[in-house]
Amino acid sequence: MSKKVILCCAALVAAVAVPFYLEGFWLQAGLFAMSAAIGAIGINLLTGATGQLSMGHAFFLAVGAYSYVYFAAEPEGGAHGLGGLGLPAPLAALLAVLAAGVAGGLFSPIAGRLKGAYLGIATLALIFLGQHVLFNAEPVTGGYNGRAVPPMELFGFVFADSPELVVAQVPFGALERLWFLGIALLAGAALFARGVLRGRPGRAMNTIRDHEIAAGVMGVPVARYRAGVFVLSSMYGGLAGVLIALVFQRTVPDYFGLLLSLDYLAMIVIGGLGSVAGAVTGAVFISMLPQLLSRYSDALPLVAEPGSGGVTPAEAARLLYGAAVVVTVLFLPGGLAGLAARLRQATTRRAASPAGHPASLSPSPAPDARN
Amino acid sequence: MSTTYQPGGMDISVPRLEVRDVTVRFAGLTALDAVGFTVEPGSLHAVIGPNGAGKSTCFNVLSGVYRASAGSVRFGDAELTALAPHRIAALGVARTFQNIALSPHLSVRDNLMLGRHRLTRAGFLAAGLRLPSARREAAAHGERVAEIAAFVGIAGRLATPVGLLPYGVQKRVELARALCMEPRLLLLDEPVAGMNGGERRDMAELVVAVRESLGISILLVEHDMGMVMRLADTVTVLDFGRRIAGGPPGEVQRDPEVVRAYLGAAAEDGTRENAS
Amino acid sequence: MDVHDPRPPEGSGLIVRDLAVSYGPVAALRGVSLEVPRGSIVTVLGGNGAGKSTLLRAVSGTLGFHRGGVTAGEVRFDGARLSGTAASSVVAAGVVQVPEGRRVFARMTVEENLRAGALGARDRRAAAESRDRVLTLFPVLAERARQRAGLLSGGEQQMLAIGRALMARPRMLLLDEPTLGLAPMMAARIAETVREINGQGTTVLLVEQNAAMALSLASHAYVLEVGEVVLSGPAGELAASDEVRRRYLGVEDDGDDGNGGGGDGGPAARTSGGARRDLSASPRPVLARWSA
Amino acid sequence: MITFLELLANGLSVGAVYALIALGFVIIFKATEVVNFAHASLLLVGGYVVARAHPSVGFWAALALGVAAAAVVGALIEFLVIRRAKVSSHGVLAIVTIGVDIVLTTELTRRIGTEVLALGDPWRDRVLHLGPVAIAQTRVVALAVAVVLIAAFLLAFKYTGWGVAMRATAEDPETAALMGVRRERVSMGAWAVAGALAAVAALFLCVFPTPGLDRSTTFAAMKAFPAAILGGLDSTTGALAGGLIIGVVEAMMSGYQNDLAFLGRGIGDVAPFLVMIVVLLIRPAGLFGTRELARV
Amino acid sequence: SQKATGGAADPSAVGGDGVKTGPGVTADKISIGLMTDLTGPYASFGKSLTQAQQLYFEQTNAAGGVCGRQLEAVVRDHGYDAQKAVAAYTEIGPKVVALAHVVGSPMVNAIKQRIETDQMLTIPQAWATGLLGSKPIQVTATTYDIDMINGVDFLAKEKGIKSGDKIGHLYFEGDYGESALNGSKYAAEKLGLKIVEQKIKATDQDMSAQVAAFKAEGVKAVLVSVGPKQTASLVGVSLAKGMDVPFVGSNSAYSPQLLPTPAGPALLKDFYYMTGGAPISSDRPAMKKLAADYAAKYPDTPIDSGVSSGYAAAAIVVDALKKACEGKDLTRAGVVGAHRSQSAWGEQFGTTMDFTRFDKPASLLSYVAKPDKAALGGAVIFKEAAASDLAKEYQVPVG
Ligand SMILES: Nc1ncnc2c1ncn2[C@@H]1O[C@H](COP(=O)(O)OP(=O)(O)OP(=O)(O)O)[C@@H](O)[C@H]1O
Ligand SMILES: Nc1ncnc2c1ncn2[C@@H]1O[C@H](COP(=O)(O)OP(=O)(O)OP(=O)(O)O)[C@@H](O)[C@H]1O
Ligand SMILES: CC(C)C[C@H](N)C(=O)O
Ligand SMILES: [Mg+2]
Ligand SMILES: [Mg+2]
Repeated sequence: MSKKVILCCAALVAAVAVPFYLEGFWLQAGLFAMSAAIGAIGINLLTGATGQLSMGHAFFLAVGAYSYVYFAAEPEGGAHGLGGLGLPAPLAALLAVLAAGVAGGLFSPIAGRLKGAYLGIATLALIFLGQHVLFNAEPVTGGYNGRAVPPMELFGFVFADSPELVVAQVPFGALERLWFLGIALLAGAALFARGVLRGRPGRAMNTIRDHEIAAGVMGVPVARYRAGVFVLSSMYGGLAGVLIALVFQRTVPDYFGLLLSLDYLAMIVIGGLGSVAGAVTGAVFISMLPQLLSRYSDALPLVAEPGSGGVTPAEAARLLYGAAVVVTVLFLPGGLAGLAARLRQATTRRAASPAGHPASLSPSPAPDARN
Repeated sequence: MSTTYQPGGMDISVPRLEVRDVTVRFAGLTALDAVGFTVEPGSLHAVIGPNGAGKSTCFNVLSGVYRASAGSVRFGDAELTALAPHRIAALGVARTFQNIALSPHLSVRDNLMLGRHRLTRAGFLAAGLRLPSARREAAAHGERVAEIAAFVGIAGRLATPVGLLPYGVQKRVELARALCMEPRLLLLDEPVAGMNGGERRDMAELVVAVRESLGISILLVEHDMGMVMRLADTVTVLDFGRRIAGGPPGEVQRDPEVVRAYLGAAAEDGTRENAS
Repeated sequence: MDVHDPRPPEGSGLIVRDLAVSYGPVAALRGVSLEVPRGSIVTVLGGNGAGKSTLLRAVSGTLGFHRGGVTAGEVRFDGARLSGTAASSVVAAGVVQVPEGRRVFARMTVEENLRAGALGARDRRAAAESRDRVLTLFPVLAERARQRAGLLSGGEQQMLAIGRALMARPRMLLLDEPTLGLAPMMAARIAETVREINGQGTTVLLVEQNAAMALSLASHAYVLEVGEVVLSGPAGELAASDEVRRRYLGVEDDGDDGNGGGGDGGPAARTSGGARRDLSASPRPVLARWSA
Repeated sequence: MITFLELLANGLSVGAVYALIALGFVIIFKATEVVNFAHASLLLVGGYVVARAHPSVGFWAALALGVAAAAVVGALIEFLVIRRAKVSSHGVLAIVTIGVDIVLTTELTRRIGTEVLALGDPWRDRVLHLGPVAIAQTRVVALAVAVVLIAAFLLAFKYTGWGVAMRATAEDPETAALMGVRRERVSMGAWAVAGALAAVAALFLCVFPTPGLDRSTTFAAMKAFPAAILGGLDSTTGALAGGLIIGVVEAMMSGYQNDLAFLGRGIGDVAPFLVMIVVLLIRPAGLFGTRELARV
Repeated sequence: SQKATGGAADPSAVGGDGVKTGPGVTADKISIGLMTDLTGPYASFGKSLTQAQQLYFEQTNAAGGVCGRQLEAVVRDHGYDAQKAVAAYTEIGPKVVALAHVVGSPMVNAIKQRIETDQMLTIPQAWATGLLGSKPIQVTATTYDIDMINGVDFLAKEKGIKSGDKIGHLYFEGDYGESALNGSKYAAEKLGLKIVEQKIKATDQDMSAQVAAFKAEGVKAVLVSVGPKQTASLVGVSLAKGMDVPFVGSNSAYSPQLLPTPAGPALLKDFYYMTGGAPISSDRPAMKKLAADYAAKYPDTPIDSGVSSGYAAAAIVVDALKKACEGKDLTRAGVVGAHRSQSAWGEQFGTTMDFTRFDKPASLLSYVAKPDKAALGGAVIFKEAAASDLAKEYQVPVG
């Protein structure tokens, strides 16, 4: 217990210290990872815990990002003549998350009825339809070019480069300021999801995944729960969208495409299905990998400078990323989080009794799982 | 034989279950054909019949998994045929499954806590924010779950993932999960299938104990005639979806139609071991 | 108890020697030896978790599906070594298993399930014959030929599982709880069928919870407990032994060990059919009503 | 009217190509219950080999090589990845195929680099005139090939032991093994067949009216998803029907784009997904797919 | 630690040589960023651009560099993905003095705000009208709308298109297509033509349905503002289906790679494209030298429009740096200021450009180019650069 507290405190101190030491590139990479982690927690609730495959997560990020921009932008619009509602930024962010939830809710006739591959591919439609709307609803979305993101403002504190702010001789620009916002949002999102997963809704979700009919008979309103989880996961997507928009300072429709959705699936598989820690680990891995590779492309032996022929950093990142997904599933059934759990168990087991079952679950499919 | 079983100090209201003319059709097959019977409050009512007679189908109708094409099922004032499974569960109807339907990756405790779903309230928000109400609720129900686990004899396994348990223990978990719903009507579909003599005896004891302790109605499907004859107050016999006999066990057992369709000649001498 | 009976010619039938099996760190069988002479029926009894299914998996080469493996000993059939070969070679050698828990192909029709059973058999005409035989044995399968197997009732699925295995015309049949969930009449029918196909020359290894039936069919029986053979002998003798009668047949004396776990059940509670026995003889657990 | 006919013909002809791609998904799904997201990269493998080989060995030999290469890669995916993946859920396997797809596609696009590769087919840019309607010859061939292959697979799945073995293995590998099915061989066979099919589909995807194979070819394969789902993921007939429907819808929506301007420009591209959603709302398992029914 | 953040708080300093310097400039080195596409849809273009610019920097360095400093290129690949562009800008933005090219208008738009805050001279390799109106961003030569206006004018003057005719316009969704469409609509209105629009996505490959639609409307010519592959499909299908009309493309619609494909013959027949930058085959000494140097340095790589375009863009940046050096101010703002003081730049590469106004295209003159198998870069000038009257009257929408 106290060990846990110490660990948490250490993590907190480290997180706070980061902006004072690392340069913009790292802060930005970290913020991307935080946003990705929030989104991944969301889709892990849906796909990992409830067994509902979704390939449309990027759509909800888009809804979050664009809603925030629209709600927060000045009614008159800026240079591009794109208007908004001019709401206070925190309210706009909150409403944006709710909007993503509503979008998820609108999809619930499908989300509540379909499962497996069918749901997965049906959600693919969200991406394409969503992008169609983003491209065409120009007065709101700015069309192909997207639009600029109004900065977050909390109690008069603006999360942007100006007005200038220097803390302990370190200039605090948008990224430094957003870093703290990101940490807070991620921590909140993670704790919330953990509560959900370990509580009554989590059990219901797991049972829907494992045995839908049994869940219903035990009193779980299955369709409503499915839809509910879909909405919740959409809201996580929406929050991730708001954060990424703030970091980006611009939203463009292209970003919210299929590849982003696939990234999210890769994150939860690599991290470990169904757990919050898994989602976060996977998100950090997937979103940092390409950045690290391109940053250190000159130092890495196999990776060529862009433009010089050979494997470029972007290509290397994708190769590694694909391979990581495969390798995780082949050799780390529980993902990175599962690996960590096993390591932890191995150390505690050595301390305690040597007996007990192996940590890895999923023996063969139970004989009764068939019909 | 009495048709109602009156345990001492019955204080929860256990309504009568009335099944009237229930018909279920699947493409080209009538699985239940105008079946009707009544389960008196607090009694143990067995449904028997050959394989494919429609016993599980009947359970599926009672628990809302299948929708009847005709007929009515009344549980007290409620008409069950129009309700979704979770609504029926909310009325206090619990069941076990012929084929185990537990979450293999979840611990026994979590599987049992799922049984408390209908009795608890914590939603996404309460659970996510860990509101005090949710915590109190979880603690209170956790205690009851431990009680029930002890009753069923699986107290030592609460932390074990269900998938790692032997078959017989999983069957007990099924029963415990149903009990966790604090049912007023308990449906047991072949609770002792796949168990050997000793295990069957324990399970039968448990069923009796449940009835004595809680005074609820129990509907039992079983091919183990010994158990049915010993435990049941009333027996309904189905064959090809039709009710072919009903009444006290002794009577039913001698019914020539039942012997022909179900028990077979071998059963007539009354000593035969029944199939598992 | 070990009874010496005339051994069949060496190398014919199924021979299991000093078999040890473990699932990862969990040892499920230790030093199990048993013989099923050609043309005989041999049964294995044992409580839940004793290792009966594990034994059959070891014979048919499917331990790998459960992340288990043979750690010592060997399995031979008609002189040829089975342990270490693939499941498909075991089938090719003529050894076919009806797995525990039915395991029908739920999404395929009844008809297709039967055809799947014949995949191991090469002879087309023989396949048609076996099909006829199976359908006479279980007429309900003919009625439901085009129904998806997953929608059959539990007992119907069990019939399908047995019928499917018979399609391959095995030289040796491994049955894992074939009467699970079957109505008494149907269980009796299965018993007859086992006797009949045995009469036609198929060797049978039968795992059953219904010990009475198993012992009446088998010539020889083994009792497994926690992964080891604790008893073996001619079926008749075993059936007469107090131990077996008490534990697996469920007859006579009380003396409960009241253990809730699997494997070692208490005394059987069944007496002659129909008579209601006083069940309140032993102290029974009590569950208080819930109030909140 | 003529426009309508012309668009219809166009739609059917593109649809044939979608159907061929969708057939590949369906085969794998039927045989292994995995949604194979790596199908697009198999396509790229087949197309790439044909494109590289045809200048030296001629078209038909190149096609044979391409089909063989894609089959081998398919089989390798099975051998190296699918077989060894220790997961119980087909959903996770689907995600694994995404990983495989990324690796393969990245490597192939790197090799293709910035080129647009011609496949050297014998039909070139000839068109077939049916009255006022003109259809590219390649597409007529594609339609014929699709119909023949789909019929062949339909029969194979229904009537051969191979089909039964595949489906049995897909559903329950252990029990299938108990039936004597050589699981590895069957599942590898399915992947090889899917690879071969992908190469055939790649051929028709990259010849006239499209200019050739390049790094963006895989995107076109995306439309086979709604096609396969629309028809029913486990139905070969569905693949054909789905492909044709998607093709026609897309052609019509693009062709009448100006009259449909209120839906936003470029509706032709998203229309397949709209149609898919509508169909799924009415029939959750697609037009010809088997409904997932469960009992307890 | 040495903590550096975005440009806002960057210190400027005065070096030993009296030149004011800022980010990206040290005593002996000037870093210039290239944000290119090497893995996305415009990878071939991006590669040519990058190589041509590296060639230019090398040559400049060989000639003594700029302001006594050597030039160094910092290349980042964004793969035509706006997020990656933002990430890349965060990384290299603080370290460079200018961006010699950024491929794609969505990428430029994504980092536009920061470019403006940082006063980072940026040459987009994209010609959407929306990129105008920003001081540090310099779109080279014409924009897509100007090209299309000149294209319609060309059709009317030389291909017999007259009032009342319909002409098709196939365009990509996005800035590129829509800028072009703006131009064609404007010109069509002025000339009494009707535009039949067909919008597609970059992932579309088969233009049969679009051809059917054009055919049904009886278009007399087709404007093409899509990618090279779609152009090839369009032209090929049209011809095969007997729609024998002239095609006029935007500068991004053509690539010489398509000549060996089955669509090659159709492209050679009646296809033209409009471009503000001269093709590399044009008869100018600078181009001839570039062609020779490029072929010498990168012997195996094909030559396309990216080579000349990138080379010229590098020249713009380097000239701006040189001018800034004269003013002893190599800060970013200094570079932008120096750049914006030039009113007639680029004679040697083709048309001259006016950099003093940033709310207008730098030039209104478009070449009409035509595919040619034999020519270097696969295209020759069909008609010398000219600005139509329509283009001169046209009010560029700045946004
Ligand atoms: N969903 C369904 N679709 C089609 N047929 C079904 C379905 N469910 C049940 N059946 C059929 O209805 C009949 C009755 O099935 P049911 O499961 O009720 O039998 P049962 O009495 O429980 O038999 P058993 O003792 O073998 O479990 C069977 O013939 C079965 O095949
Ligand atoms: N996949 C597995 N992983 C780990 N342990 C296993 C696995 N399968 C079985 N076991 C263990 O091996 C032992 C023997 O199990 P087995 O299934 O062979 O018993 P059985 O005699 O067939 O029991 P039952 O009567 O319940 O079918 C048990 O302790 C069981 O828990
Ligand atoms: C050449 C291309 C990269 C330009 C592109 N069409 C754009 O405007 O974004
Ligand atoms: Mg049943
Ligand atoms: Mg067993």
